[in-house]
Amino acid sequence: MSTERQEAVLLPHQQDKDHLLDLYRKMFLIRRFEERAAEAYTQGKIGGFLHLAIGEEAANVGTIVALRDDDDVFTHYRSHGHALARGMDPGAVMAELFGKTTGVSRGRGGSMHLASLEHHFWGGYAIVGGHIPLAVGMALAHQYRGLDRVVLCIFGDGAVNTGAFHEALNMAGVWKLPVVFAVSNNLYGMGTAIERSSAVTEVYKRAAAYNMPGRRINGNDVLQVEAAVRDAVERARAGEGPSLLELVTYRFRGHSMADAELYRSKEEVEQYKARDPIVAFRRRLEEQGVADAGALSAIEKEVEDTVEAAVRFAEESPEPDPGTIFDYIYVNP
Amino acid sequence: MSTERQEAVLLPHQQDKDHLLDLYRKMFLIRRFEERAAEAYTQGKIGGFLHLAIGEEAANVGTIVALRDDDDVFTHYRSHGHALARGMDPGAVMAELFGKTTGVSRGRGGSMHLASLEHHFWGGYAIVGGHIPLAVGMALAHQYRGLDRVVLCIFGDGAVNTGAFHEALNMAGVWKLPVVFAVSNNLYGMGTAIERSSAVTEVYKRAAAYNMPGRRINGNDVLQVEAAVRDAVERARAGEGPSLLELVTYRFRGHSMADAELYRSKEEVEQYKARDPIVAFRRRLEEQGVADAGALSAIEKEVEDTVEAAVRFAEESPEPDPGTIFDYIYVNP
Amino acid sequence: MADITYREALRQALREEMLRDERVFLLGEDIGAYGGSYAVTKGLLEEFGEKRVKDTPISETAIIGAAVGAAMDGLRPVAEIMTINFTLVAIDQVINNAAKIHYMFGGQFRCPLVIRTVGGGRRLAATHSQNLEVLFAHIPGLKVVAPATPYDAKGLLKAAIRDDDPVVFIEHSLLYSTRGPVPDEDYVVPIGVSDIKRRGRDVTIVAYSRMTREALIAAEELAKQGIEAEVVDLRTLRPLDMGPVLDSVARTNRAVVVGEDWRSFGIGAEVAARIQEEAFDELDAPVLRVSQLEVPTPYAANLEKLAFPGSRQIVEACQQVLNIQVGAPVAAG
Amino acid sequence: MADITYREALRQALREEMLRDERVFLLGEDIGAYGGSYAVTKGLLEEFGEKRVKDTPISETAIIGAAVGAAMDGLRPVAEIMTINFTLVAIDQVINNAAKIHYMFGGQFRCPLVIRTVGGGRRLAATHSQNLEVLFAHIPGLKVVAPATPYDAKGLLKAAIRDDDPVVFIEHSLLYSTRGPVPDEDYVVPIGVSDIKRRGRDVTIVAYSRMTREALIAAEELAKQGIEAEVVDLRTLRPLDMGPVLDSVARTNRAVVVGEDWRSFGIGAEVAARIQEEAFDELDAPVLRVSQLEVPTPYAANLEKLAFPGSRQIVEACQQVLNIQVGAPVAAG
Ligand SMILES: Cc1ncc(C[n+]2csc(CCOP(=O)(O)OP(=O)(O)O)c2C)c(N)n1
Ligand SMILES: Cc1ncc(C[n+]2csc(CCOP(=O)(O)OP(=O)(O)O)c2C)c(N)n1
Ligand SMILES: [Mg+2]
Ligand SMILES: [Mg+2]
Repeated sequence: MSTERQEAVLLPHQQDKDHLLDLYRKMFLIRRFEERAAEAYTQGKIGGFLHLAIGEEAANVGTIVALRDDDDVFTHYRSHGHALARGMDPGAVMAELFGKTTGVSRGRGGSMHLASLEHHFWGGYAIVGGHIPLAVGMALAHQYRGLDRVVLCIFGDGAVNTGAFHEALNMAGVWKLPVVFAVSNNLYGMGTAIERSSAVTEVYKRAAAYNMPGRRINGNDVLQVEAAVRDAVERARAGEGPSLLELVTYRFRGHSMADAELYRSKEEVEQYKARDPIVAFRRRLEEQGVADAGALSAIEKEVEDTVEAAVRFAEESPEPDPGTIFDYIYVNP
Repeated sequence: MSTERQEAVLLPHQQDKDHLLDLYRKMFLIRRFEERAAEAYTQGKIGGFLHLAIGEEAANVGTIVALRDDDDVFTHYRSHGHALARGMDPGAVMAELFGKTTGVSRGRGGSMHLASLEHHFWGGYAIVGGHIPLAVGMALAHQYRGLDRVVLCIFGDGAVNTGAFHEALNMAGVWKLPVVFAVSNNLYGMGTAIERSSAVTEVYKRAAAYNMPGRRINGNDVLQVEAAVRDAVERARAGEGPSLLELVTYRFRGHSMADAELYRSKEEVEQYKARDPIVAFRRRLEEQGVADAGALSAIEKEVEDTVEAAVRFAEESPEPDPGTIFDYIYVNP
Repeated sequence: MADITYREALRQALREEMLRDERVFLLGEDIGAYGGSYAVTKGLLEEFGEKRVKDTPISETAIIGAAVGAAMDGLRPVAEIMTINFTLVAIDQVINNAAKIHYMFGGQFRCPLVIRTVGGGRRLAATHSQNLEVLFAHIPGLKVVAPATPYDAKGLLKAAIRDDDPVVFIEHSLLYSTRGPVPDEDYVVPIGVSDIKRRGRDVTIVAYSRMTREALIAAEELAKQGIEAEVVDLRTLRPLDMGPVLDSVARTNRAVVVGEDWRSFGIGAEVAARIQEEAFDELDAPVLRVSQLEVPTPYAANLEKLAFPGSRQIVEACQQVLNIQVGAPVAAG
Repeated sequence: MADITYREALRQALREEMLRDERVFLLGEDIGAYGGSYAVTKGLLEEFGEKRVKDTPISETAIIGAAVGAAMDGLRPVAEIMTINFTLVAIDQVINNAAKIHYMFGGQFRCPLVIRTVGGGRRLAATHSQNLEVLFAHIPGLKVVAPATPYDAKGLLKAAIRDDDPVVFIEHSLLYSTRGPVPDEDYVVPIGVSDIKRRGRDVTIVAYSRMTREALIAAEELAKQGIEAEVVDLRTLRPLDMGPVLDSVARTNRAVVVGEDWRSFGIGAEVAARIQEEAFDELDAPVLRVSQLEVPTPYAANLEKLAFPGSRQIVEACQQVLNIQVGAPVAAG
């Protein structure tokens, strides 16, 4: 069991230019998508809670790209990034935020409840910690059927103090299930800093209680995240059981759009913004000659267009038919 | 943080003859009390579930005697031994088992819900793990008031897989509360062996997840239990925070009177019975010249009388007055 | 057609469905090695092996959550929660996940899950004797079943396992040893269909689970007095099939609703409210309710006996709606 | 007498009781550094310090459990559960501990605890928009309060804090910014007393929490049509004070019960059942209910609007019990 902070070793395909640019494109897409969503929210086009992951894009992308298409994702309410990284259509995701019938959850779920059966994206869940047992159950289903699918379960640092986390990880440990638990440790659960909520602030250390490997990763380095998650996924696929990965990151914006951020200083936030994972990755790509400024700008332009089209699609889509309000309560009414 | 299996160092007063004989008397009292309770149960005088701790008397007594009178006890449903070790009147405890108005909980609680305000014995609780947060709350109250009282919270190895355990220990760890968590690890939760229910079978290792010391103790040696609990209690009293102690023991009887014990072999049980903690302690007292057979028999005789008197008291006591059925629902109805 | 117990009927249903459908499996505490705390699953581990009969840690949240996750992937888990009292530690998984998975994600996922649990109990005191069915019956997205006879138990459990929606299946601990005729061939009893268990012209008694038996006993007693009571067994609490109740009331013009739960905000409240809403002009007297006294269940035998309703209280309530002068004051609760 | 918001009224109640009684303290998620998720506790950390305003981990079970334990020792905790949806992960502590501590141990212990939580919500989808008050109202041992106005909010919260029993205090997210007169001097509103908020002779509208406001709007609308509605605000759901309701019905002979919860097995069921039981001969029409449509709340704005009840549905239900022909079909739910 590894209980030390570890640097991930990069994988062969992580030298591949197309792969690197794909990572960049995904991260940039998430950033722009969320910025536009924030605008739409202030315009009243998106309702309820909107939780942005701006600043956490490396963790968002690095986890998801480590999966096979038939692997499975369970995540929390801060999941626009996971959905987009998984290849879900930005228009359909934005339409969900707008509450339109063309949304990924037909407008029933909203920002906190993105899902796509086709993408094995089993939902964002908004009860903190509540989806972790579901991920364990799906991993159990794979073991039951003798399939080699792996489940990735994503949650925040605040979720590790819920009873659901504990019961689920113990169960996964006892049954050696093919599931990877990935904690996006952005140092805060709402306004509560991790040292004020967790007796152990190094989340990966909790793995010891469940007899599974625990690793702490720089969650702002997309390549390290990808490499670590791939390791854990392949371990699970090989029948060697679950892992707990801690991806240390930071959210640049408030917890939700309603947050006045009284609990942390502007200086702290600025310090992290100076180490923006997207800017850093862009610089690295340029420095290592993977792409020049022109090529990267072209990607950015294409992303801008995609996001604009997504917003347009969302705006122009119809609301659900009122006559369907009782649909989907029961499969067999 | 100690994460190794440790032998406790004996304390000075543990050489004291009166203390040693008191320990013996308490253990023997628990044994006889429970044997008589089992008889009364088969005679239909006790109803519902009856959970005996026969075989676990060293853990029962060693934990409780480490406390000051104004320290506090929260325990689970298998707690006749804890109540008796705490000095609660055997007659009133037996009367509670019989459902009589003279019972420690006025007949409302039964075997699973023994309590005594006077003894700071805050109850046996029958929802597995559900009382652990209560103990943490009382420890919080002591910290809030600046008192040096310590809370002892007792539960089984099965309880460590509940969400309540996790949330409570984390909270105690974050706030450095004066509480000692003592796990009676009797190797089974009902019919489920610990290795079938816990990813980590050494319970004390879970302490690492909460940044508190964890120790594993021979729960069948009353002196080692007492010494370890005293250590942890004094640590808590000094403001150094919570601990998790694992007392390894074994129950000789079924989980409750209804248990057919299909899940373990007679041989296994016999093996443990051969190392009966009461017999072993008696032998040790004789061998070390603390008391001779005659003195020990005298204690046993006195205990027999006490238990018989307790049964008589319980039998002769009245049931609660039916007119009081609505009492105690609310303080301010 | 053999006369078998309610317990045996349930076991047959589990066994036959497991034989019929590879996707059906059982999970829960002590359902395997221990033999099932109420012995319903006895022998199934031996017949089907550990893959399909899974003993779990004491982790109700993880049990239900894992069952939901497995169900989403197409398996058909039957989760046992040892008693309905322990569903409280997992009710978030039932209400916020199981009941909402289908709707919240716009119909993409299904949750064909059965949660078997047990109400009732004797001499088990406040936390172990509850009838909490209304907590589930209130929730859209759930189906809630509470059978009274071996025939219904078997047929409804089979229907529940074949159903594509989450079903909370509430057995009764005091019914397990009751007997009744059950066909040898395969059959189901449809969910959501109330059943007239006895014909009568004078008064309608509406009941479910064990209270159906008490209602039938009361009806015999009333027959001796020349009063012919009709007994409608709801069988399913959600969706509630009021048809047979309203038909009956249209003939008898008087109704008594019986539940073993607390009266205020209990099952009977809805039934009474519906009867007066939908059969106002047919009623010759108010709909009365018979229920548990509104106390946390006491352990003492005499108090407990006072607390729970039975045939005597049903007889009295029927006499009251028929405006027949009787000595004793009316009805429990 | 100043006109202040419901939010401010609640904050004043907390502050004044904290000043009055050293034993009163607050605990909950993000009540301190974040400023309170609905800003009710804003400024209290600064005024009272970390000892008395305790931010907690995301551990609702431990929050309620710790509050119970502290209350047993004589403190007066006010635990905040961010929304009523999250009480589900802790409801075992509420029902099996808080509600039963006093009774189960024969009156030895008290549990003077207030659980503040929040119902309602807009555009928050299925798991974040529930009105689950009936789950608590059903439980003997609890008191359940749901105020509609700033005056009642302040007076009832003070009464709850001074009460020696556990009180579930349910605020409403859409009421926080509503205003009303509140006296400058200290006062309490007694728990368990319904209040006539508007006099009228034609029909009785029974409501609580936000629906009281909707009822008053409906009454204005009805007045324009020459119908004088009496509005009874329950204020407390347990114990339920039916006196003013029955008095009113004795005068109006017609009643409509309004809740924002789901109709089946909701609050209105009990009120309707009680009215027909106790005022059968006074009723000229069935008691009708207005409630949420029985769907998990959808996110889409148009569907959500359909789902929740409002003054329009109340007007229609009143017209219906008054047998006034109207175009539209009646009542939500
Ligand atoms: C059981 C539960 N309690 C409280 C909340 C309110 N809440 C929503 S998000 C959140 C913080 C979660 O923090 P973390 O897990 O670190 O994720 P992050 O928001 O930082 O991504 C809280 C307290 C909730 N949704 N569910
Ligand atoms: C939440 C909950 N789940 C299940 C039960 C049923 N139950 C009672 S005791 C028990 C086993 C507990 O085992 P352990 O904690 O090891 O204590 P022991 O009985 O061995 O002393 C179980 C499963 C319960 N009372 N509460
Ligand atoms: Mg976080
Ligand atoms: Mg045990």
